[in-house]
Amino acid sequence: ACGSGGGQASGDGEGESIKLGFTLALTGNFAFMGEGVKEGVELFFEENDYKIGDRPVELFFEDDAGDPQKALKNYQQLTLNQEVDFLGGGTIGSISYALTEAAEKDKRVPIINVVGSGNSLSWGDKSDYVWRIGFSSLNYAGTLGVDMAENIGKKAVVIASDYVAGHEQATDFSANFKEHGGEVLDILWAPSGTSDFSSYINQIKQHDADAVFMFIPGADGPRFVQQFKEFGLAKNYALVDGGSVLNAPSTVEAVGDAVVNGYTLSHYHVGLENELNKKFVDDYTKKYDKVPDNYVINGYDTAKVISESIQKAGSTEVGDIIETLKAGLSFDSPRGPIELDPKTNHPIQNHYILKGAEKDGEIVFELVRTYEKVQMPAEDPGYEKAK
Amino acid sequence: MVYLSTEILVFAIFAMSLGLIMGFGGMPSLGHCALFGLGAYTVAILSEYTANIYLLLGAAILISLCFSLVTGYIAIRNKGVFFLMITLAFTQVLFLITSRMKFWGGNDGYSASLTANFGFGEITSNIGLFYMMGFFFVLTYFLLKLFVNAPAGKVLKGMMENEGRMIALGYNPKTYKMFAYLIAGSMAGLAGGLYIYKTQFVSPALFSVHMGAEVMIMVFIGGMGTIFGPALGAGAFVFLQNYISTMTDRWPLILGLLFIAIVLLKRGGILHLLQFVATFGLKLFKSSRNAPVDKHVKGKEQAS
Amino acid sequence: MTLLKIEDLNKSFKALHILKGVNIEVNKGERHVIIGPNGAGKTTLFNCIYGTLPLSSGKVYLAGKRIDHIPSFKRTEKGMGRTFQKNNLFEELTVEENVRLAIMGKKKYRLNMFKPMQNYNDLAEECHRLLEEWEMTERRTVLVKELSYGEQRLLEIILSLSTNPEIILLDEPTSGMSPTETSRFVKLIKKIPDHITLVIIEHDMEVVFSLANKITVLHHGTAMMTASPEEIRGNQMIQEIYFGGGALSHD
Amino acid sequence: MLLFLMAAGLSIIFGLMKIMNLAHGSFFILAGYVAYSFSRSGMNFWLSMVLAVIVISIFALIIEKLLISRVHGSETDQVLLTVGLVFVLGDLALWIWGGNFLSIPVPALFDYSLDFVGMTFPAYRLFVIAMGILFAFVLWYFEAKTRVGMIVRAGVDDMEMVSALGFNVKIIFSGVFIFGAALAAFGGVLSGPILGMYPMMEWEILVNSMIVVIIGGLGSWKGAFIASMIVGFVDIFGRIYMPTFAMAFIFILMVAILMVKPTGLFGRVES
Amino acid sequence: MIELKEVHSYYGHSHILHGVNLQVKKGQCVALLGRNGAGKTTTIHSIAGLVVPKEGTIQFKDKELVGRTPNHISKAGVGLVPQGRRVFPSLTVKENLLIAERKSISSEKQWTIEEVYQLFPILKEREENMGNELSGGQQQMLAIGRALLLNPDFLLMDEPSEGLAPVIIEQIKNIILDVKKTGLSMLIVEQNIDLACCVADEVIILNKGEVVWQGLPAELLHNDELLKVHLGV
Ligand SMILES: Nc1ncnc2c1ncn2[C@@H]1O[C@H](COP(=O)(O)OP(=O)(O)OP(=O)(O)O)[C@@H](O)[C@H]1O
Ligand SMILES: Nc1ncnc2c1ncn2[C@@H]1O[C@H](COP(=O)(O)OP(=O)(O)OP(=O)(O)O)[C@@H](O)[C@H]1O
Ligand SMILES: CC(C)C[C@H](N)C(=O)O
Ligand SMILES: [Mg+2]
Ligand SMILES: [Mg+2]
Repeated sequence: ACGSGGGQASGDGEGESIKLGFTLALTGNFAFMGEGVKEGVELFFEENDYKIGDRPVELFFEDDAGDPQKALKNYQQLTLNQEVDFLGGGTIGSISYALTEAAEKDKRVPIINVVGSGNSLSWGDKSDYVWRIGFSSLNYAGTLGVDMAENIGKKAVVIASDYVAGHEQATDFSANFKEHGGEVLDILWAPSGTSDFSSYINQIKQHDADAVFMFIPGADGPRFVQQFKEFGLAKNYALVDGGSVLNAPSTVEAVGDAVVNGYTLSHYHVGLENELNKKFVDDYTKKYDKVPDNYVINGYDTAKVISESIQKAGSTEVGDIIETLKAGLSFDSPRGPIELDPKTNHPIQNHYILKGAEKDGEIVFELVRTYEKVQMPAEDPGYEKAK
Repeated sequence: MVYLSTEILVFAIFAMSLGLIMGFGGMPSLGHCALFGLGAYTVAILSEYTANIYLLLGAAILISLCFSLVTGYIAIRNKGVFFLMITLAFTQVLFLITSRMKFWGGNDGYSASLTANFGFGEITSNIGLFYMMGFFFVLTYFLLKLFVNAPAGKVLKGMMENEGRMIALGYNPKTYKMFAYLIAGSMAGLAGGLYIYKTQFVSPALFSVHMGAEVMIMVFIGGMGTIFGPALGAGAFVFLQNYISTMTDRWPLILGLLFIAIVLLKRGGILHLLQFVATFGLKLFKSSRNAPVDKHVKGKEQAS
Repeated sequence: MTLLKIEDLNKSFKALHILKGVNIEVNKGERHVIIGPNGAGKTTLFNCIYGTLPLSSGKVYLAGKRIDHIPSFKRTEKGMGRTFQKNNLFEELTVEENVRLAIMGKKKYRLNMFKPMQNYNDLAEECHRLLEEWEMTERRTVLVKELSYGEQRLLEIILSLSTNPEIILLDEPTSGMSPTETSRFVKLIKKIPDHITLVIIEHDMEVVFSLANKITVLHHGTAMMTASPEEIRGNQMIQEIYFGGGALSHD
Repeated sequence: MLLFLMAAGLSIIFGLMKIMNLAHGSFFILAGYVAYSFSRSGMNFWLSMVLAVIVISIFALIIEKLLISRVHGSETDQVLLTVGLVFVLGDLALWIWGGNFLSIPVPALFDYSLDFVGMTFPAYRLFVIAMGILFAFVLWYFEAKTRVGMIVRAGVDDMEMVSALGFNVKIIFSGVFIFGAALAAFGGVLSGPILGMYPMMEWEILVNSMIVVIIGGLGSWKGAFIASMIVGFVDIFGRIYMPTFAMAFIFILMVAILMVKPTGLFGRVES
Repeated sequence: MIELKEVHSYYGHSHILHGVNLQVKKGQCVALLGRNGAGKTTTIHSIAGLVVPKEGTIQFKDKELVGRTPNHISKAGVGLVPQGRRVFPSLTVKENLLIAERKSISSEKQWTIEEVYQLFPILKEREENMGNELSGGQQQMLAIGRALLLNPDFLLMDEPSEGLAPVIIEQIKNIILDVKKTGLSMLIVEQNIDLACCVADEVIILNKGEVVWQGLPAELLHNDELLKVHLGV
């Protein structure tokens, strides 16, 4: 990836430039997340003249294609060769874990975990050096479990990608769903890279459920959504998505009206009525000619956290920044108020339940319910693992 | 830079080992990374119990040797693409198994923390690691060199040319192929083991098709049928990958064009290209100086 | 003394029964020529003796020991050499390299992994001697694929001799050779020491009669008759099935 | 059946012509991308399919003339060259169409599903199955009723000799190569509404079709057809009973088959 | 019918044919003799287009063949029985024949597969076998049959008797004589001097890429000196 930006425009040469490195999935199955984050970061610094305080900013983006091995290579390259001051990364859970481990050992740079959703990053595997800006599995799936039981239906089939985040989501969803009177009829695991879901769909059809809870990130997700409709399931089951796949612009573009009437949860919604969001959406649309999703906002807020913490700490020393973050950081984001909780290194944020709809020939997501200031529990609730 | 060179050296060992079976044995393995990965996993996992580098690397070699023994036994019966697909199959099965090994990190990979110590102090610095890899590189290079020039190596090459005739001359093809396969396998295991000292992390991605294809590419672009070629290919590949990718997003494009260029220039790889340039240069030199350099060039060509 | 003994050998390719109970004995030092019409099964017989093809049934003995169950490369170790009807050489290697590989087939050090090939003096010497003997020294650095057909045939034979065999199976060694080369070849073959046994498939009658001291006629997969050259020449039936009359005119 | 659509083109180019075309998957998805662009610009499915196939065929022609024809006979060069192509094409596709999952809308004609003994069959899938059978028929015709298949096999054995028999081998080889690429392109567009397109998909397609062609045996469309059925079944059952290892079963199946029959189910034994 | 003038051919840098001149008239059969490596096959290849001469001309029925591709030359009516048979191993015997079958452009005699089978009944028996499952001699028969099916006006035969049993050689001799009667012109390379002299109207001896003698078969057979020096008989 290319190093872009730099404060050359100002030309005053005041202060050494601040180097920020990112390792993101820019290709492969998870590229839709990496791309969004990258755009968000770039948008933020463009709005801020590529400056933090009065020091110019240099950005380095590296592609890890969703592979922890590559991400670690990038991490070494960025921290050793480019000597970046701050790192962003972790498009998927496994990368977040790997990065966290490395950061904890080297104690070289602070890291913003951009999307990685592994629960234990807030508990046992928590590191002072790594702060989450997105969401954890429990954070999302928990809310959805409650909401679904209360508002959508009591009987559900779960289909999840067969990898760490998928298992976490299935577990956390099932537990919360059951606590609120729901019943999980079956859990199906689809390995990542599944392209033909027909055998799963025929299994789903054998259950008399109200809804299907899916967690299938990557290219598989849209495919599932499409086949869900193709096989006529959309008529009989409500589709509930736990990974913000449904509302991703790329999904909508790919599968069109197959997302209509599907539910998803997001910590961001384009239609939010606040000044920051209006500006954010305007700027973004102007620059990229599409609407932002919650990965863009993650990138945007990553940049915001980096900028805030460096300014507040008044230095780029790792130690200083960590202290600042530990003291608690909160700010207003286009997604609503946000507070980085030092107990879990996880944001306290609003959750929005969205529903796909067709309006004047366009596919949009409507805000149906809001859960305010949801936080990550400070300890593992110890749910029984979904099988 | 040191950091990159270290990586290059490890991959050079790895690529040379594949170069041996591909370029001298006619066995195109898309699953060579399985052995590398096994070596890596072995060291990573065992490092919980011991820090003795001799034991760890020994174990890495041993495990990959055993695996080569089993898979080699099956794969050697097939040739060409069939060989390719069978080796790919083994790797994929390992990939799926390691992805499911929750205990050792599964899909997330597994971090190890270990420092090399050969009995004369810990190697902690990057430059230290570099020398360590360099040592192993030189060692394996000379071993391979000896091998291909020795009778066994020549026989292997004859086997690749015309197996039927070799049999009629009293050679058992399986012995030699197996031999080469085992050597390559243990070398790949060693490379994998060494790799962990650098990355301190293993993940199933080591067993992915991409990994397998990448080494194959290194061998190809370096020059098949030579020992040093694959090492050079590894160097070029790692270097370009790192540098081009910091300059542009279009790294695969450039890599792809590079391949096509190599093929169209009708040379076997970078090494051959260099030789060509050298011979050509020397010819020019000769024609202007009229010196008897021709023999010299020939000798060099054969030495590679 | 019987060196090679073939007992009731059968070979079928799927439904085609090609060799039907062949019995042949070859004595040590013999020049045993096998003749027979095209498709009689001569090459198939060689393939079965050498183990290139598995037998359907029957036994093959070499120096009194059964060898029909051992892999063909081991038969080379036990002293068998062969040439192929269709040239089967290492085309990308030079003549010399071809010969070296062949000589090494019987050397103990062929599995040696460390000592460079050039350092084996016996190898170089033997290679040199063979090439001299067969008048190929001049061509030693030429790539095999650039040799003329006749030269390649010659090299086939050199290779089979290089393994130091007790018995050599030659499959149509002179086919494609010009009369000049053929007569040179016959001369060279005659120089092969007596203790080496030769079994030869040949269609060129001049060659047959100038080399053979025993002839087997193979017809439709059976060994019709094994006899001295004179007897064969005098046999009317063989004249008909094989020579079609007239072809022996200039003998 | 999708598997067969994937493998049909490869079974010609690789199985019959023995050209190690690793860019097979690239042709496949490129056709999908191109058809996507056409259908985006308002064209209907069928027209964009035909156009995409034409575009890919022309493209294949250029590739064949410019690159592949120079490396006849050398497997190594073919591998290197076509791997190069995979990278180049993949990156170009990424450049043009971006890294997101894209999909072609199901043609309106087949946008419904049928219920049948408790199972649902989307009409489009039935159509794809029908197309698969059509493909098989085309291949059968190609092999049995034209001399081209024969000439190609002979050409692989001894190109010079075939041209000495009066055939313009170069043109025939180009033609067959394009035919194979066109089959791949057809497959790519047809599977577009089901599988969609995304970066790196070419490798998956390639590996899958390789497995099918190898299990079936080189040069045999029958083999490819039957192998795709077998692999399909193993895959479906694998997914139901042991989802994560479904792929492993397929690989194990392949190894097992090759152990018993080193040339694949219908492969010819070569001497 | 065909005339070669000052043909120079090369393999890479090695100069093989040093100005070969020869002529075959309509209905004539010319035999080309010479030691191994003399350049006989190279001459055949130069005519068939498998080797492109760097200098010289080859006129065939008033058409220039130099620079044309093998398929053009074949279509113009030149058939080839190559040295070493070169049957297609991955085609069945029948396919090996089918692939060559075509209508003649001028000669009235039209060979059919059935006729080839009559000539060599064993090919019919082995119809479904692969090309490489034939014995050496059977492959030679197949190669001859294949060339006949091209229904050429001019037939190049490179050592047609190689590897054949005397009976079959006798048969081939008759075939050649028969074929000659149909007006087909031929250039035959042979090592079997008896066969060559029996069928040929004219004999040419090649040595080191040059024509060293040319004359009638009878002359050759009575010229012991010539036989000894160039052919080693
Ligand atoms: N692999 C095979 N499958 C089927 N039939 C075969 C195979 N190999 C040889 N044959 C048949 O077996 C018979 C004997 O073949 P073989 O090669 O032994 O003949 P030969 O005596 O050596 O003849 P020639 O003098 O022509 O070389 C032939 O009729 C041939 O068609
Ligand atoms: N492909 C090639 N590359 C280089 N040299 C070759 C090649 N083919 C043949 N030659 C050389 O060309 C010369 C003439 O070969 P050619 O095959 O024409 O001889 P020939 O008269 O047909 O001999 P034979 O009786 O052995 O078939 C030989 O010296 C041979 O070494
Ligand atoms: C789609 C996302 C919720 C996936 C998540 N980033 C992960 O850890 O895999
Ligand atoms: Mg024979
Ligand atoms: Mg010749």
